[in-house]
Amino acid sequence: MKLDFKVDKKTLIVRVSGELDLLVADEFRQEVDALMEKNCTDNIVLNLGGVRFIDSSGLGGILGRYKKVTMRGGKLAIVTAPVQVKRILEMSGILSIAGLYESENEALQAM
Amino acid sequence: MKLDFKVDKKTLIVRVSGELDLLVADEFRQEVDALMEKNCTDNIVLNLGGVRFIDSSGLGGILGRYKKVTMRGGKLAIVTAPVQVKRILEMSGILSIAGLYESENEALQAM
Amino acid sequence: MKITNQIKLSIISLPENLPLARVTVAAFAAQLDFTLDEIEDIRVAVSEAVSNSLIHGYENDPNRIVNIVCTIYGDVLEITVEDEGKGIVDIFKAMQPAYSTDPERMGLGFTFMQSFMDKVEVQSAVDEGTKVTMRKEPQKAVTALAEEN
Amino acid sequence: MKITNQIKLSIISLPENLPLARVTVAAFAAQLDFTLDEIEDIRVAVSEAVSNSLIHGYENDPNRIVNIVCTIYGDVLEITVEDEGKGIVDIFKAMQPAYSTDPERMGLGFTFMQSFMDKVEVQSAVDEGTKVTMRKEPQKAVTALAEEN
Ligand SMILES: Nc1ncnc2c1ncn2[C@@H]1O[C@H](COP(=O)(O)OP(=O)(O)O)[C@@H](O)[C@H]1O
Ligand SMILES: Nc1ncnc2c1ncn2[C@@H]1O[C@H](COP(=O)(O)OP(=O)(O)O)[C@@H](O)[C@H]1O
Repeated sequence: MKLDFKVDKKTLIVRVSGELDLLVADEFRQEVDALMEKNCTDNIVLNLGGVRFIDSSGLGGILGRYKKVTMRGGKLAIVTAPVQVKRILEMSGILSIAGLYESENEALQAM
Repeated sequence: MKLDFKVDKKTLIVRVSGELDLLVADEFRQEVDALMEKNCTDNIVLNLGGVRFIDSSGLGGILGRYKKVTMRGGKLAIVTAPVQVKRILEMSGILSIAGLYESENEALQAM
Repeated sequence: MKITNQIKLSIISLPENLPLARVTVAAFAAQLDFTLDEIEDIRVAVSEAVSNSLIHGYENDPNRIVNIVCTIYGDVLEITVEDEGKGIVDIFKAMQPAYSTDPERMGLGFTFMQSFMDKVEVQSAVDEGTKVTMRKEPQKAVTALAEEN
Repeated sequence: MKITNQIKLSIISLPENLPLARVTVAAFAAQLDFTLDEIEDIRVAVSEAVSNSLIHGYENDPNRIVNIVCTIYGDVLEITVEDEGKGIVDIFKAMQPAYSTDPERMGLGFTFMQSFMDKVEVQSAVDEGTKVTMRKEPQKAVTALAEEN
């Protein structure tokens, strides 16, 4: 797994690539939380375009960030997940609470 | 492994892709021999551009074709092998007997 | 039905071996006529079962062993994932969607295994271990058979 | 040195399992700091050792088992490939370049294993089987150590 990020006002844009599973779930959690902290952001736009694999442990990391952000009054949006990843996101119900957008710009406008 | 072929006068051009190992060595042998037979060709231009893996069993298949063709007075040339494949070809000594060319056209001119 | 092929992969209970377990099972599954989507399904199911052995069965102890056996019978792929860990008290409850004994987890592991495979069976005994058996047949094979009849 | 990680892959002696053996060992090797070229070397060495067990050890009998154990000790990857096949009469001779008991083969299997790995050891007993042990360390690790001293 690899994370790239960008800050747009109060929103942290995180671009995830690689595999999101048990092996990297903690790292994902810690890195995203640290980036939120450091950049004083309220919202997350999570770009999953580069994710080649996700399972329930990876999903758990995303849902955990969703909970944390919304508890503090922020928002989390998901951008461009590959078909397989999208299928898993749908089954978990996360897409009915966090929005799925086609591009980072679209997601930013919804923040 | 997948074989594509083209006939240019007395030369059979074979484009190999995939992995050339024990699993496919027999198939390689049989398919190439059948193509030579069917198209009444004397020479082989073997394009290894799409080969992702080769070991001594795969090499054996190539050397076998070399022997067969040269025994009948024909020629065998090898075209555009990826670095890893080239290294193995070099170690086997086959490049000092069969030529290595940059393109199918170059190889055809040497036939 | 006759076994056509079989492999067994034993890994030390380190999360580092999880990607490798997926890769090995996927390479084995590719011997049947699965679509790429079906291979993806299998990768998720294996990932869930092995993760469960690491986290729940062995409670993250990295010195244990998880055994993964893959078998082809006819057109069917069978995968078993087995640990000698702490076992499951109530298998029925454990398999309910969103049920987890770990508040940090989503309880979707078994749900995903069941959604992505044709059949999932769990055998478990407390303090002895857990064995998950999953089966899947390429959809193409099933369709072809139906058309023949 | 302490074992950091270990996996064992047992395959039925079918050539269909050869690509899978390479894929599994390569995925395990990727846990060390090998370059892509070094991983390629390892794939060739494993392919040669497993092919030998299938062709020579088991003489293409598809109902036997080849065991592949991969271990990481510190920075070193060790791979053993073991069969319970017919064994090698003269190991020294067998390891000579271009020596083969099969006129159709090139006799380069052991030569490639030796060229692509740091160390190759062969134990074999006639009618009992053959065990090939290969070791390789990422070149980066070796260079870094040299620079420290
Ligand atoms: N191999 C196992 N060993 C012991 N307990 C297990 C094992 N697999 C599953 N369980 C139990 O079943 C529960 C549900 O599993 P699962 O549906 O995969 O969800 P999750 O892993 O998110 O908890 C787990 O919380 C755990 O209590
Ligand atoms: N696992 C094995 N069991 C029995 N004999 C073996 C085994 N591996 C190698 N040999 C013997 O050693 C010889 C040399 O092996 P190798 O260098 O790999 O060349 P090749 O496979 O082309 O014959 C083989 O021809 C065979 O007689």
